Amino acid sequence: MAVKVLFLGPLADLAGAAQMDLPAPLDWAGLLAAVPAAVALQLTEARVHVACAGRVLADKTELRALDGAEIALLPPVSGG
Amino acid sequence: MAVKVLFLGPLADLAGAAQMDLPAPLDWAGLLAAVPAAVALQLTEARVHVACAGRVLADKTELRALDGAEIALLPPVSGG
Amino acid sequence: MRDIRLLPQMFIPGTLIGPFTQANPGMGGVCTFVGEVRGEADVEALELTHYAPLTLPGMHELADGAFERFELMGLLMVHRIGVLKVGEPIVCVSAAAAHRRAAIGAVDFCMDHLKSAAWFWKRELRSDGWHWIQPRAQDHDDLKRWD
Amino acid sequence: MRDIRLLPQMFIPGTLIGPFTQANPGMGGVCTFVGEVRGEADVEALELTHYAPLTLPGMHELADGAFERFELMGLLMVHRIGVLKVGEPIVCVSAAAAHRRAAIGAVDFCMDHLKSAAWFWKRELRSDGWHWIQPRAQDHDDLKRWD
Repeated sequence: MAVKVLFLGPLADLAGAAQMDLPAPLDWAGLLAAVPAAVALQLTEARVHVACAGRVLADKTELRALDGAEIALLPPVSGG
Repeated sequence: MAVKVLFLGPLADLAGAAQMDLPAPLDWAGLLAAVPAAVALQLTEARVHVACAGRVLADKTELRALDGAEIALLPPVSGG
Repeated sequence: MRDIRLLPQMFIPGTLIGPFTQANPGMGGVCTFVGEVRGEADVEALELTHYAPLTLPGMHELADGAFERFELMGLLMVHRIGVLKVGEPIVCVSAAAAHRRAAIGAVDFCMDHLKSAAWFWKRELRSDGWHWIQPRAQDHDDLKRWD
Repeated sequence: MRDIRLLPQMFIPGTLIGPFTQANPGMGGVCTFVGEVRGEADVEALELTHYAPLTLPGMHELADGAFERFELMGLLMVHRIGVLKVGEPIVCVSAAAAHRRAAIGAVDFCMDHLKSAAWFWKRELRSDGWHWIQPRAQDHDDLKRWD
């Protein structure tokens, strides 16, 4: 199995896709290495969050995604 | 002709009537002397206002009502 | 669009708010407050009296103040007079604006002033007769927020 | 009464607010905010995307926060997702309470959080294609009012 990575909002444009599958297990370094470079650059910004298995990580660098997990990359939400 | 005096809200209960006619011209002292004593007592309170000819008086003791004028005695409005 | 009214009869807020919203195309949002006669124990009816030469002109002055203070596209301000049953709407204020904070702020502002600075006197009918409703200190504190 | 929804289709706020108001008998008032797609020059449509595992649970947490902070009898919170045309409602928040300040405050609170702390991403279609809408500094300032 794999880890499903979802690119939300404008990150999907940067990634050129809405999602990609990566081999499990996946940690922060593995994620940064595997996503397109433009997305990796965004991920290093504090205002971009990461959710794993339906929960936003307080510290995204602690990411540990196992087989079958879904990771969502969450850029800042749009204004009103 | 006369000056019409209207008792608004709870002042109508105190006056025993919704309105009374008083001889013109009418000033503050004349008003206090002519209305029922219970109403006169209320009128001396700062929170009771007086309108004459459709305008609330900034200083009710300056009242000068001429023939045909309408005076409204305005107790505090009710809360929400 | 500006619509300020005293209504002697029962009204259905939705029938006012729908056309009001339609009359302000291009707006970002509309905030509405509807106040109803609260179903408190023993209260059968509420009567609102007013003083015609002051009450409606006072509501128009209040609307002027709201348009000065907030960037509004429209303001609807409707207040009942007469005898109301429990659950009937007493007041409806609706503000349309390009930005939500202006719309919400204008409704808050108008409601505080209608509750403690508009010329309405209320009494409620309980099983032992009519009782005048006194001013509330809370309403005057609310009003001071806008000084 | 608590009614929290994400809607993929056009909705008419009045059809939600009427039943919501009826479902909260005895309340003193209801405050409602409806946000619409603003008719700005050149904007043809707005698309809202969300992340299902977070967005609706986040709205429920927001409702929990509103019930903790304000004395509410009911809260309706409805947000559109999908493609919207100019003039269509995006969001409707309605709060019923015994006292007006709680109802108005709850709507203000929920709207500030929905605008800058809920998981929605928006892009607008202009004649030259789709454009993502960026975060606004003003929204973050608005949110800080509740800290």
